[in-house]
Amino acid sequence: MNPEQLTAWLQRFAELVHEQKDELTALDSAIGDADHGSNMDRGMTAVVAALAEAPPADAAAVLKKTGTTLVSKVGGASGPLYGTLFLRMAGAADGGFAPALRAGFEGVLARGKAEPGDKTMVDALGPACDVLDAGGSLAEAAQAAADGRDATVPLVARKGRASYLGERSAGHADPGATSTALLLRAAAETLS
Amino acid sequence: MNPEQLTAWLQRFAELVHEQKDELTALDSAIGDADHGSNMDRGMTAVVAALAEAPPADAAAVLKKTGTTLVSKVGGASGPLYGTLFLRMAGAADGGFAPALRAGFEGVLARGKAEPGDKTMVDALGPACDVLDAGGSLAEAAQAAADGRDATVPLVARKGRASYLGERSAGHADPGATSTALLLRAAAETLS
Amino acid sequence: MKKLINDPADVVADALRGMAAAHPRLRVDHENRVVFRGDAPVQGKVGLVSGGGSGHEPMHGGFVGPGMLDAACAGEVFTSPVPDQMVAATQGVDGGAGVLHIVKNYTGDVMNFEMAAELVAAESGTEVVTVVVDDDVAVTDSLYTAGRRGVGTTVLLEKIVGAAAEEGRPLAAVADLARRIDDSGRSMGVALTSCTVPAAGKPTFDLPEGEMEIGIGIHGEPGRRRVPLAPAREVAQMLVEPILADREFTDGVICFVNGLGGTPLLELYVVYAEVASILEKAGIGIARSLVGPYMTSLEMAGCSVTLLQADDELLRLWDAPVDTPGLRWGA
Amino acid sequence: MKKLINDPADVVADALRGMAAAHPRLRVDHENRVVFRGDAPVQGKVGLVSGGGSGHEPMHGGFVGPGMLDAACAGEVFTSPVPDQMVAATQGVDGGAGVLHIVKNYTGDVMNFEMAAELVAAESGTEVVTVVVDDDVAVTDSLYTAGRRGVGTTVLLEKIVGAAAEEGRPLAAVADLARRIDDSGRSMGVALTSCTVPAAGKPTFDLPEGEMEIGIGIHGEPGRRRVPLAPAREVAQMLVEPILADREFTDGVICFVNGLGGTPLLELYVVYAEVASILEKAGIGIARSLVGPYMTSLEMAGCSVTLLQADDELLRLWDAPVDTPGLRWGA
Ligand SMILES: Nc1ncnc2c1ncn2[C@@H]1O[C@H](COP(=O)(O)OP(=O)(O)O)[C@@H](O)[C@H]1O
Ligand SMILES: Nc1ncnc2c1ncn2[C@@H]1O[C@H](COP(=O)(O)OP(=O)(O)O)[C@@H](O)[C@H]1O
Ligand SMILES: [Mg+2]
Ligand SMILES: [Mg+2]
Ligand SMILES: [Mg+2]
Ligand SMILES: [Mg+2]
Repeated sequence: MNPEQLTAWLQRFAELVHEQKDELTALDSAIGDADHGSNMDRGMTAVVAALAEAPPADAAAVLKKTGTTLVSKVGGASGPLYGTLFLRMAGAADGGFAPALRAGFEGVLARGKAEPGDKTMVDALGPACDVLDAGGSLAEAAQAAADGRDATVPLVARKGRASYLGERSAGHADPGATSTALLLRAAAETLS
Repeated sequence: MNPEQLTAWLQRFAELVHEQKDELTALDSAIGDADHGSNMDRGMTAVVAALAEAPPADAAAVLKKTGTTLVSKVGGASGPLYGTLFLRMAGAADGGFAPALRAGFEGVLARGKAEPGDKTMVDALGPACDVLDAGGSLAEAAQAAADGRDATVPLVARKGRASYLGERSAGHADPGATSTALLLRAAAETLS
Repeated sequence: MKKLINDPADVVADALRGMAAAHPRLRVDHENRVVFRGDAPVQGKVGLVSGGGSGHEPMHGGFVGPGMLDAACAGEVFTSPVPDQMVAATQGVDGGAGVLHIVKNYTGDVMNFEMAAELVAAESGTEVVTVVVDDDVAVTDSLYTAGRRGVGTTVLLEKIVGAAAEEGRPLAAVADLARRIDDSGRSMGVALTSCTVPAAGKPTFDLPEGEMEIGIGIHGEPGRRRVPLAPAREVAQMLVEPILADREFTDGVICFVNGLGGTPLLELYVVYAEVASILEKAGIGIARSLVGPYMTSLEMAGCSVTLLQADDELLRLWDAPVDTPGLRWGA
Repeated sequence: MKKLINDPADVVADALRGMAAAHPRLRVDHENRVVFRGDAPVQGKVGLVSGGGSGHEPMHGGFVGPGMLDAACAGEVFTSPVPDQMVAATQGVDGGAGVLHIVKNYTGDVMNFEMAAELVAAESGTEVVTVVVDDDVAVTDSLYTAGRRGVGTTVLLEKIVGAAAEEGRPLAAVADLARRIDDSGRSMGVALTSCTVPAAGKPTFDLPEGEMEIGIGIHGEPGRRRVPLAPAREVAQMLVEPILADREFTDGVICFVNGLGGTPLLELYVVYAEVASILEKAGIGIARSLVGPYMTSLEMAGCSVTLLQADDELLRLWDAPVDTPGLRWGA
């Protein structure tokens, strides 16, 4: 992982989030509070600007800057969760992408205390980590994340704002799982 | 004028107002505050109840009870105006319908200080009084009131709430002129 | 129509039951639909009576209490109360020093208060003076209208005159002060949506997406003109400009940004920021401010701006204690 | 979308400019989007910090001032503020007696305040205790959810705990009191219309004519169930019943009927009347009441009912002076 590659990844993620902003917000309207698209867009726009302003020298610094920027710009549930993801990745950057993502994932679990099947971003991130740990490609990991996102549709949410809907949360994809699928798609497009 | 006839007139007026309540309110929505239908309906329902509860012994008493009931039940602009109309009619009840109506009309002019052409109930009531004073029938007076109502359509209001619209008040019939046309129609149907 | 009511015909009576239950220090005459100060009549104090159609809450019932009104008459929604109510209110607040009627300039309100004053004069020895509030600059030419409507200045007037009455000033002085305030205040409003009168059951007017009504009144009566929706910055300009064109304002105004009912406080503060910056550029310092839904038009979205030219006396009276459900400080 | 704003991206910053201009006794840190008491930090007093997404005004920024909060962090609309803001607020109100974080129970708020507390612990000696408010009975089974949401009780808690902090009570005692209040309060809400998040540009949900959403939150998140529109009498029943089923209430409650933003005060009083009569029948006397839009959800039409079991101590603290833009008495 070199800093330029990671920066390209994050730029691509920012692009995808910006493009899908309204879709993410629409998903969050259905089972949440209609801000996931603008939250992620605000955060990733700030990340891209921060990385451009003072390009970090190494991979860990790119990830750390990304994490701190998300923590200070996003708020809501996704700010601490995505922020923690990147901060933990920064701490494990030396081992390569797969272990770093796994470390980030564990950070998300620790911060949010969600379990697989709770209808959260965990359900997209977990399968992607599993694929990578098993030696799969980034393209396969991105597919696993997308499948994980799709698998959240029938689930009843048990964490986050969607959990207040109970049974009524079933039938909609989770917004956070959807943005996480974009994160992996961006990785497949830029880091392969 | 005997009390039974007058009571029949007022009952018929109440009926017409009740039937046209929504239309009167719709006219008042266009150039006022959307309450003329419910104001007149509330008032005339109370009048009919009051007359039924203790039927007054003579014509003057019927008119007086009608006036005081309207003053205490309607409010808005139409309460004092219609109230004054009937109270003044009561004071002139001895001379018959036409002079009584003329006296009532003068009460409305004194209370509201509107002039003909200001786009108010005056524009329906005045022509009706003129017809009666000239020896016309109640049917002709009712027609004059209806024509007067129609003639308010192009007028720019200069009194009451509609006057705040200026030029924009043109193109709609005046609600008060419309209810007054019903008053005369009821007279033609019951007093002829 | 989506409203938290029972029968549209009962909405005023039901709300008055709620006011009575929520505010034990008020006394509500349900028969006459009058909200009284619990301790009315206050001996030796000029009694202040106002009232008008319902649907503008907290005005006027929410402004009854020490330091403000002694009684408020609640009419049907958007319909002036009737003379009987005003007579009951007047008699109930007469502490021997006379009674001031504060009347917003609408034909119905003016005529009903007029009839009430005639009845009081005929029936009792209570001295009544009437002051009519007409501060709405949206109504340009008073020669061809019923005159300017009474809007936002009414709230400021009731507060300030309430403090003066509480000090024990005589009726003539209280009335003079009220007239001076009416003279010193100007307002202008904008609506983004219509309100729905409960008894009518549908919106009073149709205001399409992307349009707003400038110079709106507080009864859903149409305004001066319909224009495309604009940023708060420009809306503030459209409201403040005609106010400043109509009267000279110098340093030290009371600036009141009023919500019409359906506009969130968040947006009222956005508007306030814009109004304040326009005034700053015009060299007009704001001495006091009020931001919130104080004179509403049911659930109408929109706001009005009121400027009142103050001086040391008005500011002292503005700052004096007031203890009502709608406006309270120092008590 | 019809809103009195400039750019949706600027709405929070613009509104904070308005707050700063309208309330000179507050100090607004625009960089960090924190509203402070003008005299913060108050030496020797426990500092009270709250905050949350914007769009709920007057909560929380309008509750900053003597007798209530020392600082409030304003997030984006319906989005928890970020830890940096909370750190700045905490440091700015630390008068040496520690700081209480009052956090409404939403995943985002809880996590951001948690990270802030970690940062404060790492960086400074300020003692921070966190109390989470979770009073919404609409959320039935907390085992399978993120727990109950924090709603109406928050307002009552901030007022009462604010008075206790003003008295000079130590941090542990203030925090205990806060937990006791959270434990004693229950709320339930209903929406008649959706709100529109400015950045989203369209209503969060679609609520057809003739339907309402029972058990609504304050962010437009859907509620417990959708039912046909009903008279206020029945709506009050649907809100009060689950509250009374969830906790035992005895004589002497604080009864709070809160407007969600788009419902006129007239209707809130209609609801209050119905709530009061249900409580009367249940033998639960109302000791104090609050009626108005205090914790809103932008322009959403609807209301919530909160009951707080009070006692002499809570009532004394409730009655103590408070001097904020949103809640003010005795000062
Ligand atoms: N406890 C949790 N653990 C993991 N992910 C969570 C948790 N709570 C919420 N999320 C994720 O956060 C997403 C919502 O993010 P966002 O809308 O930005 O924040 P908020 O819910 O505060 O409005 C959800 O779709 C879900 O994927
Ligand atoms: N000064 C006036 N003189 C005569 N009629 C008037 C005057 N002002 C208003 N009106 C009549 O009253 C009608 C409105 O009555 P209503 O809607 O019941 O009262 P309000 O205008 O107070 O809402 C108008 O249509 C008009 O005919
Ligand atoms: Mg969200
Ligand atoms: Mg009318
Ligand atoms: Mg009217
Ligand atoms: Mg959110």
